[in-house]
Amino acid sequence: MKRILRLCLIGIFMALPTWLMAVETKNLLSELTQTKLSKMPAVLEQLEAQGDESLLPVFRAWLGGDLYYTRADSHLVVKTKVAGETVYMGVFSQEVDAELGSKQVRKIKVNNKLRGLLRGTIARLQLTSKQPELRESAVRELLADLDRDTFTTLEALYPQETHSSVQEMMQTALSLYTAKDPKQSQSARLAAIDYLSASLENDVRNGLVQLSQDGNAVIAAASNKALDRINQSVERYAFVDQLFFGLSLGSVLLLASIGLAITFGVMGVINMAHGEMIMLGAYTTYVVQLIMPNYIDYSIWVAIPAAFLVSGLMGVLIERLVICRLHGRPLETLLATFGISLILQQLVRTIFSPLNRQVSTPSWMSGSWEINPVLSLTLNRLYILAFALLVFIALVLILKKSSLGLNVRAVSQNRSMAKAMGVKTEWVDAMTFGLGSGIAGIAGVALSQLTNVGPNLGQAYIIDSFMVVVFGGVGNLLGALVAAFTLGIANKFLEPTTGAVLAAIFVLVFIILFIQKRPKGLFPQKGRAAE
Amino acid sequence: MISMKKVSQLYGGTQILWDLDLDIVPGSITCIMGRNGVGKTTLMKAIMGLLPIKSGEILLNQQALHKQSAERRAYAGIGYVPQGRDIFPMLTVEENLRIGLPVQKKKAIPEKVFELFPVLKEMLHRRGGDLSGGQQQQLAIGRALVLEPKVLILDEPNEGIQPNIVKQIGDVILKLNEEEGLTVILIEQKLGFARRVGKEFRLMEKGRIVAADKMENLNDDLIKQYLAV
Amino acid sequence: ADTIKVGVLHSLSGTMAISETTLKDTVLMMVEEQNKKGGLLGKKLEAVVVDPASNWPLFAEKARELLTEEEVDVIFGCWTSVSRKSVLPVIEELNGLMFYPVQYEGEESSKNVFYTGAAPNQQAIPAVNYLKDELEVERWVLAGTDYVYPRTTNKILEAYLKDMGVAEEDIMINYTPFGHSDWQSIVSDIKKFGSAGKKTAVVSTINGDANVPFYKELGNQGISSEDIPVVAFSVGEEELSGLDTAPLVGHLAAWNYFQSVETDENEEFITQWQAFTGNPDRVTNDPMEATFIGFNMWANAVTEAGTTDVDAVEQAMIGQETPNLTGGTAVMNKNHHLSKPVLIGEIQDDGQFETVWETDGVVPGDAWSDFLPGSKDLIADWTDPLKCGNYNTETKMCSGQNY
Amino acid sequence: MSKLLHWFSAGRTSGKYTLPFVILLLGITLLASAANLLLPESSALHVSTYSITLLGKYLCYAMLALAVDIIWGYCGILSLGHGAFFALGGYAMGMYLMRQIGDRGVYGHPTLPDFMVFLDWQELPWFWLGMDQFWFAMIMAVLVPGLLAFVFGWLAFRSRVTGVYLSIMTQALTYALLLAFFRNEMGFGGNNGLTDFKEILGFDLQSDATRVSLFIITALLLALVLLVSQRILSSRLGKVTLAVRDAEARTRFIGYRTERYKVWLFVYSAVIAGVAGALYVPQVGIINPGEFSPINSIEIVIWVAVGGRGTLIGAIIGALLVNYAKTRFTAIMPDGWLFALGALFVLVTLFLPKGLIGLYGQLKSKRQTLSTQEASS
Amino acid sequence: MNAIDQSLQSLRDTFRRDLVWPFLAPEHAAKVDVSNQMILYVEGLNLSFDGFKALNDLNLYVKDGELRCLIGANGAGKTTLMDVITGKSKPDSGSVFFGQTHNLLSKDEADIAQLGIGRKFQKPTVFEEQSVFDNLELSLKTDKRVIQTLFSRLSPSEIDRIDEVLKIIGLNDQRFMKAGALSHGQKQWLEIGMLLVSDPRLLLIDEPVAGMTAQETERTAELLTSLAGERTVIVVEHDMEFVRSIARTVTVLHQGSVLAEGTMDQIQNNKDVIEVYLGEEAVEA
Ligand SMILES: Nc1ncnc2c1ncn2[C@@H]1O[C@H](COP(=O)(O)OP(=O)(O)OP(=O)(O)O)[C@@H](O)[C@H]1O
Ligand SMILES: Nc1ncnc2c1ncn2[C@@H]1O[C@H](COP(=O)(O)OP(=O)(O)OP(=O)(O)O)[C@@H](O)[C@H]1O
Ligand SMILES: [Mg+2]
Ligand SMILES: [Mg+2]
Repeated sequence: MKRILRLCLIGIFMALPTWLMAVETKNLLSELTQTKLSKMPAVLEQLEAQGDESLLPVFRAWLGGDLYYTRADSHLVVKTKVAGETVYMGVFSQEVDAELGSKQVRKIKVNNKLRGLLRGTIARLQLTSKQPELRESAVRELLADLDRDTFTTLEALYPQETHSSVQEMMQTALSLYTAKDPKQSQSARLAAIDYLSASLENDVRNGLVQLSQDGNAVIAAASNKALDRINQSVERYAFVDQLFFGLSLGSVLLLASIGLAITFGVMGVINMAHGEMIMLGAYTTYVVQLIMPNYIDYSIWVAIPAAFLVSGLMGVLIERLVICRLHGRPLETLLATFGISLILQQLVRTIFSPLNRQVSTPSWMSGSWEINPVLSLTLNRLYILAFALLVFIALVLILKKSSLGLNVRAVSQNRSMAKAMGVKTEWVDAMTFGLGSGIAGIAGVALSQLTNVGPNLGQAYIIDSFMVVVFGGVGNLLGALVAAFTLGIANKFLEPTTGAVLAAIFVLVFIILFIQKRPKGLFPQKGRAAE
Repeated sequence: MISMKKVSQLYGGTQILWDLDLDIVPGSITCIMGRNGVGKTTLMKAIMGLLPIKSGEILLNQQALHKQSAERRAYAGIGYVPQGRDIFPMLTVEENLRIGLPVQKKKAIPEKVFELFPVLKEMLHRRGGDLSGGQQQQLAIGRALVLEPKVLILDEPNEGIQPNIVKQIGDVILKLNEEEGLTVILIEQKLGFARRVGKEFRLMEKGRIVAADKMENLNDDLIKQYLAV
Repeated sequence: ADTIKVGVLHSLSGTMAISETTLKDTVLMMVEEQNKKGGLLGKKLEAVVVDPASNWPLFAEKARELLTEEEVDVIFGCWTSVSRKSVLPVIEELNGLMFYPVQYEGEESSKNVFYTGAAPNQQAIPAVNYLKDELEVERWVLAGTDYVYPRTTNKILEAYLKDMGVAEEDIMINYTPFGHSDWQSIVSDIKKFGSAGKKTAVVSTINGDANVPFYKELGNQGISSEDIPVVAFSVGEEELSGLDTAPLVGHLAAWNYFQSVETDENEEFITQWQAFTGNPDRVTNDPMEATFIGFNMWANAVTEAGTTDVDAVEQAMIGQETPNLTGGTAVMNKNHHLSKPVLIGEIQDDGQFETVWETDGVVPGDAWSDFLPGSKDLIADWTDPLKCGNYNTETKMCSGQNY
Repeated sequence: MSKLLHWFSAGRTSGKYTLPFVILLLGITLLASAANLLLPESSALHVSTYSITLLGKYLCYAMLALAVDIIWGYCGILSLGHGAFFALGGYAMGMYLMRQIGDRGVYGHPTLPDFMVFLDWQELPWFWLGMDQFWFAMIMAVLVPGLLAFVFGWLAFRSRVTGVYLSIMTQALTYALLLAFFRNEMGFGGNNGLTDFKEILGFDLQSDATRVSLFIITALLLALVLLVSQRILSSRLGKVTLAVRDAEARTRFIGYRTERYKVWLFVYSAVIAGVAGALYVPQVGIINPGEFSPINSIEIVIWVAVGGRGTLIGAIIGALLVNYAKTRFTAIMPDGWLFALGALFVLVTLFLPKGLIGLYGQLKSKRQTLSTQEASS
Repeated sequence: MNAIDQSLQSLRDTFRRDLVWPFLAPEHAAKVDVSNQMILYVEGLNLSFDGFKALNDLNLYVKDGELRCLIGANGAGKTTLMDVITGKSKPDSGSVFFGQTHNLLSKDEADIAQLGIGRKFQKPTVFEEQSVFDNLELSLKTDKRVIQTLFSRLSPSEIDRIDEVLKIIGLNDQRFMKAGALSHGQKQWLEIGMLLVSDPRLLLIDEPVAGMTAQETERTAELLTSLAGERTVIVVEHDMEFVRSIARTVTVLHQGSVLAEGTMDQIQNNKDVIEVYLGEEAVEA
């Protein structure tokens, strides 16, 4: 999205001929290449005073840390990527200079302070931009420190504005200024405050907080009332936020445990190597990204099946080599799979080094969906939540609709009788274990978007996974679903009051006590045989 | 049909079957009898492939069976109703019956099963493990019939079955045998039932077949010698 | 013995392997280099590597093994404080010599240990000063993993900030467990805390693996470095190599060393390291520099003392100077801590730091913090006549020594 | 008393290897101790202090493995949280040792341990009171694990939590404790735990004599626990235990209140674990929350499985062997020892289903079949 | 009036410590009160599983010392009834009294067993990992509290008793064999043996002769008849020959309630019973 915007803008300004630029501006720009970081703010201020929209590309590139100058003749270039290759092009000319490599250019430095200033500058310059979104964000940017000048500018722009959301934002800014301005009449200020009480903007709230200390008691009271109203809706949104956090944590738990719900829940293998299957999936994502560095955005779609295959095949291998010899000795599987998990950990440590590997988030998954100023949902978690549910449904379908599901349960209940009924138990075992492991691998793809990809990744999830499966009731997929979300939500609602550590402890204690009430989990298996 | 030659079998260190020879006449109902613990169940499991044999060979229609895995034997046409029924307890009745469908490449449970055991139709959606003993027994036989076997092994099928159903089971066995030519191997302790249903008998003692003949020839001497305590 | 044995006590498996393996390799590289130069005192150096497997009691056991079974002359090792604490009694009992290369909470000075990482006053205090002076930060989030280093550092910082007039409600302190991976609520809390209209910064003492999900969450919730900068004391180049740093550009770290510092020594060190590991993309980091300095100082001290005898080397160590990799000279002080420069860097999108601020000279490491009531009066001085790791200047007492 | 002795001696017939094993254990202990104290360091037969502490540590682990085997091997309760009891015992001892430091800590505070001083604690929390008394601390080392086991067991067994549910609950228990003890606010030293001990009962912890004494005491206690456990398990209670393991419901139907049996056995086992922990701490010199880690508890189970579940000696041998392997492997192949250990676990499960002790049985039966074959041919 | 009485009574009850604190009541309560000659009162039992009525308003009274045969179609609820009596299942409603005083519904399995109700399961369940001898030892009638069990030893008379039972059940040669290695029929015998050594007042025997040869069946019949009188025996069996050989009173269950009760002859000629249970053939024979 951002990139598209940027491209459009560049398009707009491409037409602007360089020679139109004032000499003064040119001098200032060349000063950029020589000034020390600490003196930069002054230069920037001058530039803004000089400049107009034509300088926006410079500022933007600067803000993004992509502004360079050539060592040879100190002219400004922008670093961009074209088809995955890093290239440099002229700021105004927009022409790629193929000669330039990283050795021939130097970066124009930027630090946090400058970035802050640059943002303000860009915002002010953008007030007249053609894009309504840009105008809106420009106004929002200005909310924090409104002064007389901005006020008059906005006032002048307001009547011409056609776009409603920009209008609203402008109105908010104007009201905020009016409310704060002691020179305005009290009624105007009160009207402004009333208008503000519907806004969720952060800066509005801060402004109102200031106003609530106002010397004018009427204004203070009105501000307080407005604040109350705002806070109420903020609280409502905070609740939604928390719920989302809980669901999101739940979806992670679900993904992590759902494979185990098969290998452990259905097959009865106490699979201590489950975490390592997740880890393998995460590493597969890494390798896929290594192979296709220029297509990170699509890499996920390759990584999901690849991770399923890698972890699944590893699962089949483990089953064929080890687990199949341990039928009827479920406890021993604990020992063997623990050994396997040690081996797998050390294996990736040897192959990939003990360091964490870098997995990038595709651009369509990064950032967040801003619903309003106080509620935004992070995209990656949103996708993962949806993905977890999807995987869950797919799995339920496989187990319910295909003969594999039936066979697997038969085999786990009475192996020799299943054989006598013509069930190919070996094949069923291998497939099921492969399926469970493969799903774990898929979970690894999702987790690689959230957390470390390192040799200890699996260890971090194994205990939670077992907890979820058991809490839900062994052998019950729906149980795992409910358990995962219950634990996730409980955790996230406790956390603000107790802190992360105590929340985790409380949840554990809750599980322990809950199991006393329902010794077979949330959804116990019923019937005579279960006793 | 099935013939066993010098089959020996061990549990750990103790030998249960001793160079056992057995011939099952095709299309007949053979009753295997003997005291508790002589190895009848062991013998059946060996035929089904659920226990490895130490030596000897088992042939089905002259084909070596003993080298095949148990599931292959199900495909080869052996149906097994084990002692103690071994229903899949957490599967529904329907699922219990469906397990065997792929063997005959079928999609639906043959109606015949429900004709023979109407109870199963009523209980279709209940867990197999919840059924009463007798119902489970019917389910176990029904389940084996789904395989449409050529040889049906029944290990004490009447244990714990109400009298009218015992009779019914007997009728079913006879009917299957007569109408479809199913070969039946039946382990039975109750003489009455054995006499009614069986056409051949084999007496076992200490892991060997010690007497084999037509059912008519099962006399009191034999009974006293091999079945009395 | 015909070789001089160098013990390497870093976890190669378990949770800490991710950080410590690098240091093991660094020591091996230094040993190899030294041997190329002809060893020490005419003998070759021999590295003895063991794996304490991130298991703290095992650290003590392995230390004892190194000292009594392998009879090593020096140990380079430990990362976490708890591992050091576990090893300490053993080293003191057997009069061994250990170099500890990681930034830590201070409050310790042992006769047998040299601390070449940063003390809180060499990292935390300058970082806070930078934020306050350069970025005009008024509201502070002190976020850390719940263990001794963050606790102590945050105690020190809290006292320091309050001294400077920061109000109680402008400080938010948050602790999370090790390996914490779900940062949604905390990051959102930070966001809320930072939206009060005052410039807010996060001082992070979040440890190890927990950093990656933390930064990922920061990026996703759209907290940029201009809004709420995060300055970290445990995030170096190595940690960043596991992260896509594009959304994190501008967040800060305070160290005594950055790989990006352009000096000849550093360039040489980086080339050497990349050649040694056979990986042209391998990064270097601050604890590696600390290991480098410690090793060189030890080699010099041994040469100077003419023996590897611990007592002699210990005395020879004090006052040792060796060039550090950022262009200055590191000096070993009487309290067994180093004088080093402090650098503050911003994360770049290539996973490196760009130095944005730097102390004028070197800062001597403080064994005992001046900002904690319990240790205000304590000093460490291992030269005659004091020879004490925690001398109380008030009561004129030296307590808690085991040697 | 005499009745007790009588009861004790009556059980000697069962577990025929126990007594020889105890004699062997004590013999080795005494020889090693003597070799450490009496022989000069230059002697080839000298046993280093390093080995003594190592052996002492192994014996503590062995005792812990024994505790797990009693409830897992004999009673079928797979506890994945026994490390918790061990650690609690350890903490009790650690607190005592901490208080023994007195004003010799780095800050010279008369009562507060160092970590409390620098975290600004003003006074000793109530649960640290009395821990300066050895007897009190030792009672706590037994009581706290015992009590926790009692409460947990009473709740769980009464509501008939069994199988994996129980296992995972024990895991949750130790995990919760792990998190709790990590918290610095708890007053147990947080992640760093308790360390820097100086003396026990006035004896310098760093002297060889103290070390050897601790080692001998550990061996003696292990022997005692082994004998008592063996005796208990060979009594009728042992048979009930096995019955509970194999068919708990059936056992109830013949009139045994199985939950009580389980609770008491669980408590007994937890107490042993606590004692092992208390012995462990002065020998390794540190106790920290890492001991509560679920992975640690799983490892204990694995020692038992490697040695041979359901035989007490097997559990001991398993613990000794796995830990010895770990010590050796981490030194010989620091980069690859996990491969070796992992492979060991896999191979043992595959080829020694009854553990190492089972190997003995396998060999014996093989020899028997060989000899019978010979006899018959 | 009634209400006042009731509340007074409950007030009085609160002063009885053993009612308020159940654990204060003596563990081995007084003997089974059979002054009315009845030992078992089952009244109005209802029990359903997921909507399926396994027991449906079932009433059953058993005299002290009686040998009662319980027959009924598969699934009629015989085993379920035993489950309720022995505390394995809790009914939805109804009452079960052992003697006049012991309310079995308020007790758990172990209590009920200690009161002297022994049971043989339909599917033989024995302690597979332990020897036949140990199986019997565990079932002995002794003090079964933890400490007592720890210090208990087999007395010579107990050993004699076990030996005797071993002979009765014909497992003398297998006495040191693991119970798990027994054949199906042998396990049946072992379970009967476990019942015998525990010396119960009331025996609930679920299908004892399943899988036994005719001769064994005869022996079992003899055994059970000899037990009756001193003890009360309830036998469930489908083998009509066997039932005929032992039965005095027969109760027929059908769909969770009693269909008929009476002597064997009456039952055999009962139309309903013939229809749902016996089948035509049985009448012929
Ligand atoms: N798993 C086992 N391990 C060792 N021995 C066994 C095992 N299963 C059965 N046996 C022994 O093998 C012998 C034969 O058992 P099998 O079950 O075949 O007898 P059966 O003739 O079917 O008896 P029943 O009529 O009681 O069913 C028995 O003596 C039994 O003790
Ligand atoms: N736990 C349970 N869950 C669901 N249904 C059950 C359960 N226990 C028993 N039932 C049902 O209750 C009915 C009565 O079963 P019960 O075992 O008592 O019959 P029975 O009279 O003993 O039969 P049989 O002679 O075949 O053993 C059966 O239909 C059975 O399916
Ligand atoms: Mg049989
Ligand atoms: Mg029944």
